[in-house]
Amino acid sequence: MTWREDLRYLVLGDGQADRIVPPSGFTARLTVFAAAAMAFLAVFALALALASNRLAHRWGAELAGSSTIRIVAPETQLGQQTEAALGILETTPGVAFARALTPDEQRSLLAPWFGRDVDLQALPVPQLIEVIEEEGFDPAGLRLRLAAEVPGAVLDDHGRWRGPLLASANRLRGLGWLSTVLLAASVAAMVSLAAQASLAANAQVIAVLRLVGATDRYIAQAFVRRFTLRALGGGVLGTLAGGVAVASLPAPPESVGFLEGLGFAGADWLLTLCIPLLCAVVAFAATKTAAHRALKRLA
Amino acid sequence: MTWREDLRYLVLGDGQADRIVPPSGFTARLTVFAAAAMAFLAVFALALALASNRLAHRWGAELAGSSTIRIVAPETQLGQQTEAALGILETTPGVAFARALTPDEQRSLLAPWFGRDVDLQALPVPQLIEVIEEEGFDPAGLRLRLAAEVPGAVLDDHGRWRGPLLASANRLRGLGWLSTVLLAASVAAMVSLAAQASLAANAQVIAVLRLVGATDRYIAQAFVRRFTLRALGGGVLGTLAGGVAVASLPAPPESVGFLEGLGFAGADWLLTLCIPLLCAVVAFAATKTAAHRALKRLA
Amino acid sequence: MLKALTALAYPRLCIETGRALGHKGAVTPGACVIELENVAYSYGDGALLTQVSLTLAPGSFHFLTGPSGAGKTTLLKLCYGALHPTTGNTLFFGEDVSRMSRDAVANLRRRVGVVHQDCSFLDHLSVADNIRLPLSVAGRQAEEAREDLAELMAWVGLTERAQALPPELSGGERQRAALARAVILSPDVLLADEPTGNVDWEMSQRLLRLLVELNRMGKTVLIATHDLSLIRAAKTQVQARVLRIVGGQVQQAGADL
Amino acid sequence: MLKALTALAYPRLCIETGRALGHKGAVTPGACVIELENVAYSYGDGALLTQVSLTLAPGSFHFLTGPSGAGKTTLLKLCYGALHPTTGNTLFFGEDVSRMSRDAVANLRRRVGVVHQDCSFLDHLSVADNIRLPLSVAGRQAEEAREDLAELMAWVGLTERAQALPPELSGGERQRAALARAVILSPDVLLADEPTGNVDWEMSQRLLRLLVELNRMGKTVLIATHDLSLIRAAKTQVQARVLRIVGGQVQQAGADL
Ligand SMILES: Nc1ncnc2c1ncn2[C@@H]1O[C@H](COP(=O)(O)OP(=O)(O)OP(=O)(O)O)[C@@H](O)[C@H]1O
Ligand SMILES: Nc1ncnc2c1ncn2[C@@H]1O[C@H](COP(=O)(O)OP(=O)(O)OP(=O)(O)O)[C@@H](O)[C@H]1O
Ligand SMILES: [Mg+2]
Ligand SMILES: [Mg+2]
Repeated sequence: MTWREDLRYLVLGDGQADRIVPPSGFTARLTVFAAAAMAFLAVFALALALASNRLAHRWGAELAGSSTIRIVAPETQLGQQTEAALGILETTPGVAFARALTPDEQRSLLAPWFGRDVDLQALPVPQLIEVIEEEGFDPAGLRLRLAAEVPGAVLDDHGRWRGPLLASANRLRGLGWLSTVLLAASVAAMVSLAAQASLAANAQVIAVLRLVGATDRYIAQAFVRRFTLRALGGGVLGTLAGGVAVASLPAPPESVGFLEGLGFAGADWLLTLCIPLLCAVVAFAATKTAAHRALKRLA
Repeated sequence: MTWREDLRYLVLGDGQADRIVPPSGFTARLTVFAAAAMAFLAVFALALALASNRLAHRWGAELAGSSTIRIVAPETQLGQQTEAALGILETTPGVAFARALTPDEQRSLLAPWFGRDVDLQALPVPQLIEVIEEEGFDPAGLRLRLAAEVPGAVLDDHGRWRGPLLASANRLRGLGWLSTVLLAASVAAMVSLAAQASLAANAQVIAVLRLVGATDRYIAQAFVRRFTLRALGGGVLGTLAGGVAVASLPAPPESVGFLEGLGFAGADWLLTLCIPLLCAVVAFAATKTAAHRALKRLA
Repeated sequence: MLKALTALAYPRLCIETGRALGHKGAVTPGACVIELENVAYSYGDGALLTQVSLTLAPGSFHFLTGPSGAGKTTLLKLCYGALHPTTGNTLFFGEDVSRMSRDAVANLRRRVGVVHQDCSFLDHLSVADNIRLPLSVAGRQAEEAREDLAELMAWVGLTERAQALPPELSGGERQRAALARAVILSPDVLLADEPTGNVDWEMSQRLLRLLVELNRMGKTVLIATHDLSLIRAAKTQVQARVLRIVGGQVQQAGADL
Repeated sequence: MLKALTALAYPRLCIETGRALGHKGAVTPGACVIELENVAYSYGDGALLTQVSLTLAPGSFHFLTGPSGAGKTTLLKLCYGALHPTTGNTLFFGEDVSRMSRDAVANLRRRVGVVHQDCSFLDHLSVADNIRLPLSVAGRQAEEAREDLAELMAWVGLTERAQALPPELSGGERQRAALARAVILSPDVLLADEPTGNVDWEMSQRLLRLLVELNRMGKTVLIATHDLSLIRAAKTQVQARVLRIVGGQVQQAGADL
């Protein structure tokens, strides 16, 4: 049978043929439950994967997107070198924006060291320049130009932090995807086993149908449809429950950057819709294989 | 039947009675697989929970265990106030250890600001004192004593960081335990459904045994034993696979403090041994309930 | 009583459905409906059937006897292609079964009505739905045969049990339901394995009359039974051949039966 | 032939195991083995049995007949406590079944051998293991009855099929295996539902002789059957009462049977 015919039958059904498979029973409940449990867990795994994805992006953006230039120079040359550095930055490709920090900003950054009311004039404090990067920023090239023209400038592109942080976010993301794949494999195996259990329990049904002249296709279709719909139903239930559970997790405390909230945002919700569909597709393939194998064995 | 008799039969078995339950079939494989899959996932969830536990402890220890005292004073009084502060700290309960940072240490801490070769003498840099806390440390009390005796001292007990970081670690840990509980519930439900499916599929076995005068206990025991052993077997397989998988995860990059490695360490391995036992206990309870319910229904 | 049978109009069902299926169901004149050529069969160990040749001509009426365990059920299963001979060939309406696809066998099986020794049903469907099952499997609307179904159910005495589930039937009721299911499509051949093993004498005579009537309409009938009185009763109504399985061979039984 | 039966020493099994179980299995002299008092039964809708009273005295031999669907199987199920009467009481060896725990009923059932109409087995155990099953359920070593088992299997003609699985048996072989399983524990009562529905005449005579022999040893026997020739044959060997279910009532059949 072609997949088109399969699909048409799957959606439209056939009142008479559908009735040949016993409507319920424990293998049926098992299928629904297995699909629901796996979908529920898959929602969590997906949330984890998406959250670490966002995390990785944010870290990437925050850290990779900004650098600092520190200008250490005698007080007399400080203003001039700062101007020179800003001038260079204006003509540097990959620099979206650059500005010198105001004395107030510098003071608050230094507060842990010298207290709030430090007199910056009295200190040989370096001038900081904040650089917002964009596509095509080349730290090595900028360093060379600065060395040539602004002797007191030191570029700190946060590379020291970036690598390991990104690696960690990727690890977390990998873990999320790994769990999702494991769960999908579990659904496949469990629905396939449940289908086989059901087919074995319904050996008599198959024998009776054979006796009255039913073709393999007629028999297989009814089983496949039943199981696909069960897995879809279970998947929908589990996804709903998982979605509610994820949405009702307490929000993460403010100001904790490294542990993004686990919730779904916007388009992520669409992704969760794939979970029940995945259940159904997996069930369809598993049952079809199982049914045709069983029918060949019982022939 | 008492649980003692149950247990004896469970371990020792009874060659004759065991044979009355068909040895295999798809519901059997389903039970083993469901237990294995859940155990596998439980190993991951446990690893997550344990890792976040360790993380929370480390953060707790690192941040809560140390404070910094900053002494801002004219250069002439700096040494004397430092001595005074150290003296106070010596007699403060809850302080395990306190020492003033050496100029070298201070210089390296300030390097991002002033470069490596800053002349500390020329700067009104405060003196830092590292305080290692222990049980009973009371920051508020210490602050009062310092204010009275060392006017230039400012105590920074890292409270600003501690709260949210700990909250995050606890969130992660909660997620791990939540997953573990969800998985245990899934095992319970799935083994229970598989047992019911098996009992339903074996309605004829039960009818035959009834006919020849078997008591409920005799029938139930055989089913319970079979299912408990299957769940135990599945749990062992899944736990082994999960353990191997966790152990073979790539180690986290060095220097990334906030994402502890997911591996198990030392006694944690013992905890994973609980997973198959939990499977078996859950299967025992689920099958026993299911068997007695089925026997009452089929009476 | 025989008049009552015709009056009950049961044959209407058979003729009508026979005609409806006529374009694909007609037996080529002269060709055998089912033919076993030098068939041997064994379930693994010793040979059960050796060198069996059997031809069921259209419109013939056969009884198959033999001691318990002789292979009557096995022979019937060979006849409708549920078992494949170890050696030799089975021909279904002139075609070799071993060369046919499973779907082709399934289609041909709609022209063969079978009553199993252990009558099995779809336990979740009502008795009426079970008897109707061959209609829906053949893709025919159950509606068109509704009246015929009612008549058939009345004839086998199951009208009152029509909405029961098969596990709620008595032993005899199961056999009658299985027979009704076997004839609903008005098949060209009817193979029945001990169809009267669990019914009383009166009912067995009633069922026999149904089979005889089908045979008169040109259907081929093969009945495996150990009930000699049934065979004797049939011989008064129809020209029946009695076959006997002895030692793995099929023999024509003597006139003493 | 009857001499051959005794020579075959089959009764040895019965006497020995009967003695072995004697301490708990002896029937109180005078007490009825099974008694139905004013029993009515319905499966939900209309009443199937109304006002049935039946007493099986120790050592009696009964036949139960009636048209298909009359309630023979139902009455047998009431007799061994598989069904509970809608009204009225069932007494098992003098005790009211409805007042007994399920375990007590299970224990008493070891003293009642039952042959079901649809003989079912544990399909994953061999025929021999299935026939032995009542021994292991009763907690007795299968070893001690090994010779007796072999003799019993020979008597019902299943020696060659001893290691087969039940689904591999023919219809008649199943019935014989079910009968062997019912008598292996040498029960005080034997309830058999159409035990000869699928076997040939010779074999049915052989099985009948086994039942008659058990009856001579003092066992109570109740056989539901529609096979009148079996009843006639039995009447030449044993004093049998013939009961008939008509319209939900149990009547004693006339001498014409
Ligand atoms: N699936 C099987 N596997 C092995 N042996 C089988 C199988 N089915 C039947 N047999 C054996 O083959 C022999 C013939 O079986 P069959 O069912 O054809 O007998 P039968 O003539 O119908 O007997 P009955 O009158 O008792 O129904 C029997 O001895 C039986 O045990
Ligand atoms: N579980 C059930 N639920 C509903 N009705 C039932 C059930 N079991 C039997 N019946 C009905 O009760 C009636 C008597 O059944 P029973 O099996 O006792 O008949 P029987 O005398 O043994 O018939 P046979 O000779 O055909 O075996 C039948 O009409 C049957 O359909
Ligand atoms: Mg047979
Ligand atoms: Mg009956």
